[in-house]
Amino acid sequence: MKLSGGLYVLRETGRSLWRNAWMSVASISTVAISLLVLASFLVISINLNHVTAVLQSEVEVRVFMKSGTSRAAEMQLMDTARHWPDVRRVTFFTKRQAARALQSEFPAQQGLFALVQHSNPLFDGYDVFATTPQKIPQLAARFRAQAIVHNVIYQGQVVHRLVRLSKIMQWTGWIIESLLSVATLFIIMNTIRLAVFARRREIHVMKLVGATDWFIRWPFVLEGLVLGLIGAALSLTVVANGYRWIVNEASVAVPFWPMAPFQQVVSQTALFIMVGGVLIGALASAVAVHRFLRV
Amino acid sequence: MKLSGGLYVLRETGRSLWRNAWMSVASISTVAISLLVLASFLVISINLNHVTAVLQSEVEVRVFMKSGTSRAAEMQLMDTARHWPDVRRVTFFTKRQAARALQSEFPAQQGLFALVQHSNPLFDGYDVFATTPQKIPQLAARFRAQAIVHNVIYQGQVVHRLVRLSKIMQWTGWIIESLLSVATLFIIMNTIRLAVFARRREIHVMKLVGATDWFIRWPFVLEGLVLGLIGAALSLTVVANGYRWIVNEASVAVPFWPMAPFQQVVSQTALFIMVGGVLIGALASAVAVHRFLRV
Amino acid sequence: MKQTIRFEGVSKQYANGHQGLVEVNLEIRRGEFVFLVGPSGAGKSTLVRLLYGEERLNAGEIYVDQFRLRVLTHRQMPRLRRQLGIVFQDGKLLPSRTVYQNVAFAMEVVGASSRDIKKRVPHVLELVGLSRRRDNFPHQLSGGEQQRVGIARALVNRPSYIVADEPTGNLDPETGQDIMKLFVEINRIGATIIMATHAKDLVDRFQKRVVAIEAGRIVRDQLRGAYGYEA
Amino acid sequence: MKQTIRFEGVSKQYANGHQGLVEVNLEIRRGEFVFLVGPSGAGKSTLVRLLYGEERLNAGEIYVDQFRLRVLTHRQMPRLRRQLGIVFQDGKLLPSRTVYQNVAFAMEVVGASSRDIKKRVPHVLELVGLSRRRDNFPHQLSGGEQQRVGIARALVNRPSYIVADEPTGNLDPETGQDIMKLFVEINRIGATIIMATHAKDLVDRFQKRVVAIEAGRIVRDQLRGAYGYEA
Ligand SMILES: Nc1ncnc2c1ncn2[C@@H]1O[C@H](COP(=O)(O)OP(=O)(O)OP(=O)(O)O)[C@@H](O)[C@H]1O
Ligand SMILES: Nc1ncnc2c1ncn2[C@@H]1O[C@H](COP(=O)(O)OP(=O)(O)OP(=O)(O)O)[C@@H](O)[C@H]1O
Ligand SMILES: [Mg+2]
Ligand SMILES: [Mg+2]
Repeated sequence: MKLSGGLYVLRETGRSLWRNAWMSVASISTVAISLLVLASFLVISINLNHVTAVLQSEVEVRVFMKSGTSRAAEMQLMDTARHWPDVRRVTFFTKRQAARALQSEFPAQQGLFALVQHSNPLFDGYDVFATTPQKIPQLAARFRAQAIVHNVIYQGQVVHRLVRLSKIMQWTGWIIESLLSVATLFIIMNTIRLAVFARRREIHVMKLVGATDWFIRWPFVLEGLVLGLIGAALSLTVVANGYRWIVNEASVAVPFWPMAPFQQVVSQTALFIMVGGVLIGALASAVAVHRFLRV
Repeated sequence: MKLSGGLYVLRETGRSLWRNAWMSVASISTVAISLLVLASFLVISINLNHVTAVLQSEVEVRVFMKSGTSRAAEMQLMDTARHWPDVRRVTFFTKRQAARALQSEFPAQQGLFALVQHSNPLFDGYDVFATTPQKIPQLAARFRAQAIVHNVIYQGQVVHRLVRLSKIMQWTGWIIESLLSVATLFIIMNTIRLAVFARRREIHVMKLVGATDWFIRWPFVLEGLVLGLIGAALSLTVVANGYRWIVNEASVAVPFWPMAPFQQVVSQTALFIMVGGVLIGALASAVAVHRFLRV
Repeated sequence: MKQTIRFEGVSKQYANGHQGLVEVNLEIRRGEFVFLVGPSGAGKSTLVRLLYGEERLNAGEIYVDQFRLRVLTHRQMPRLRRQLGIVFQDGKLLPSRTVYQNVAFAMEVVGASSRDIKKRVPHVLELVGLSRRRDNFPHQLSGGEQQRVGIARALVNRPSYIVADEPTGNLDPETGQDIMKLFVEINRIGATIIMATHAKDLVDRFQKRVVAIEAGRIVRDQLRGAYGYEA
Repeated sequence: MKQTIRFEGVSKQYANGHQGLVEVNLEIRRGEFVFLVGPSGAGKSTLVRLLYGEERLNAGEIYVDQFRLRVLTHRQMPRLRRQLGIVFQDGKLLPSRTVYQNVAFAMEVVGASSRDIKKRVPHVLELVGLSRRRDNFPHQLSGGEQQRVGIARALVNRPSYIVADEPTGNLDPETGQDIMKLFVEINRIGATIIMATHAKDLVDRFQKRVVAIEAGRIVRDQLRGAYGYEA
């Protein structure tokens, strides 16, 4: 296509968007709204993943040392364990710390309190955090095999549930996201098809005066692309500002809730939505025009 | 409108759907898809509410009796408390049961075990479940005021968080649902507007040969209604079958997860989606036609 | 009720500033047959479109029976249009309906009974020579056949006025004459007929009242006239 | 390359079974001027539509220069159509473009430079008498003006064939004659012209080759003929 051809396409696209302004607005708003829904759930889905990741990282394995083990031996094991593949973090606690923790969990148990104060029946130990909850059973076994370890406990049931739950949540997220993507695709396709349908006679006449298929198609494709682009940009603006607001509000209202960082969320969403919007718009136009070119 | 008028409208509607079959399919599928998205999130939102309700009902207040209180006095208070307004359930435990529970929570603590076996420092008491977590602080205070009560504990932080979280989840659910409703409304409106736009010349001609506004409008309104109805029925079929499948799968895969019952979910969703689809379809048509009646 | 059409100082300026009609005065009485002639772009269709309210006038007043077009409300418009049988210059057939349905539609609009419709439509199609095309769609018709569907639609409700804008442009001379004879017959039994046309031979032959328009003004109004002055 | 149009035993049956053309044989040589006449529904437009490939033929073969229409691929179609300047019976203007843009579009389609377009379009609009309407949209034009836009569009690329289907149906006799003279002039400088028409006066006056069609068959083919036998 020559330069003049390119200019023609650009000019035609602009004119056409303007001429069919009313239709352009209807199409763009539909594209924007469906992409907005898609983007919102992408944000939610990223956050779900983020939360499950954070939750998972909170599950701990408690390793208790045999009483009488020297502090040096305890420290040495800890230093070694730190470098085991599935270990994310190890924190040491003394039996006094363990006692205090127990007390604060049962503040009312005066008898227990006295007992623990008097002769502490608890042990020194580590809190070990695994990289992923799946690794916890192995990790527990590995600690149990150490000579100085008295006992290893972890909430097997909880871990099990958590792993399953987070998998379900991730899967649900992806499934919803995929279904939404398909839905968005359909809606945008249909919208552009209806818009092109309203102009079928125009296409027919173009063919009859000798226009080639691509000569007719290019402006439509570019128009679809622009519709997609504007729609995507609009929806992104809303989502980005909305998410910024939510992150700010959440940091005050539910400070303990881990929100996925703004930058990461918006950049991932932007990439997906912009590329998606533009591609769908252009493709949908091309497909829609196709029907009416057979003259 | 006379009977013949009604027949005319019905016949016209049928013919028009058939004549513009291609456009009808595009419109119906768009309506169906957007209602499908809406319905899916309604189902999710109903389930969120269900889960938070269940979670909330699991929060308990532990009431410990003064040691030496007679079993009869303990029982009497329990019977009274059962009828307090915010109490959902009260279960009694002896100090032996409390000790066993403690043991099972810290299975590794041999010293603790021995101690508790030997001279139980714990108390008899109740587990009290409130109707809503918000009532827990009041409830705790009321128990605390009783003469025979030694101490009342509840996980204040947890309750606080849970109340907040469940509120946030519910609100998020409703906000998403409302936004989705608006989005669906827009998409359906736009779709029907585009479909009507493609037939603007037809409307124009009808006016010129002397048709009244309502004569033109009725078939369009009925057509929009039928589009909405078919779209809603399609989306409901998918959602109902999908949810049945999910409920069945979930009962195996994650039996501990409380799913909202199929009947309730589907009937609520059906009501919302059918009424919404039909109303939106009819209204959107009426509005879309309006633009082209000013001749 | 006066059965007349009266233009009093009617001017029409289009949105782009073009002056479609300038100070037109014209009275057409019940039962008249009027040819509207003039060069392309003179304003014949403008006059016709004002009459049935597709365009609104800027100055003056048009009276059609009891209707005053300047003050006609949106709700009254259908009632006016049902007095008029209009043949549009560009046909304006409904593309998704068959010949039969296009004509029947005009009767459904006025609430005719389906018995009447079933009797009247075939009769009118017969009159314009389209009986064999009744189940075709407009795009399956020749130009002249489409034009005749438009004529049939205008006649079907037996309106008191027939307003035909270039109804024979796509017809061969013989068919054109048949249509003319049909109009003359309908005129004879009472309808008022206004026909914008370029068909010099028809105008010259039938010797009716001729109103000539040029550049939006009436330049001639002649009973038993011909297409041009020379005739 | 032979500059001819040749119909060899061409038949066309429409999807609904109607026989549009029956066994038509016709040869039109370079530089000829042919009137296509016949009653409404005879098959004139069918013949024209087969020529530019809007309808496909069922039997026989049509040759246009080097093109054989029966075997013409979808890709070759635009190249055929660019050889032909077509005036459609129903105008087929693009409603969302101005007069100027409608005509310019036909040049853009063939990849003309914008300098050529800027020079040629106003010239052609001048020829058909529409210079003052160049920025109007089709719906802002009178019937005759729309028809002339269609004519301008057909002429603008100086095609070797002009195929005009009823180009003067909405024109007053005088403007119609001006258009005829334009065609004659274009024919004189080399273009082949095929014009389907009902304009008896034009056919009779200009004394060109007349091909008469009736019910899909060629019933007369006469050099220097008249509209009817009687003439
Ligand atoms: N909507 C419009 N906006 C602007 N100008 C218009 C509009 N409609 C018509 N015109 C102009 O008004 C003039 C009269 O148009 P009209 O259609 O009445 O002519 P006419 O006498 O019917 O011509 P014809 O015989 O060609 O149909 C023309 O010059 C036309 O360009
Ligand atoms: N798409 C179609 N399907 C079925 N029949 C058709 C179709 N197009 C045209 N016809 C029929 O074929 C016959 C010839 O039509 P055509 O348009 O060629 O006539 P014409 O000679 O151009 O007439 P006119 O002078 O009225 O324009 C007509 O009777 C018409 O009804
Ligand atoms: Mg006119
Ligand atoms: Mg024809």
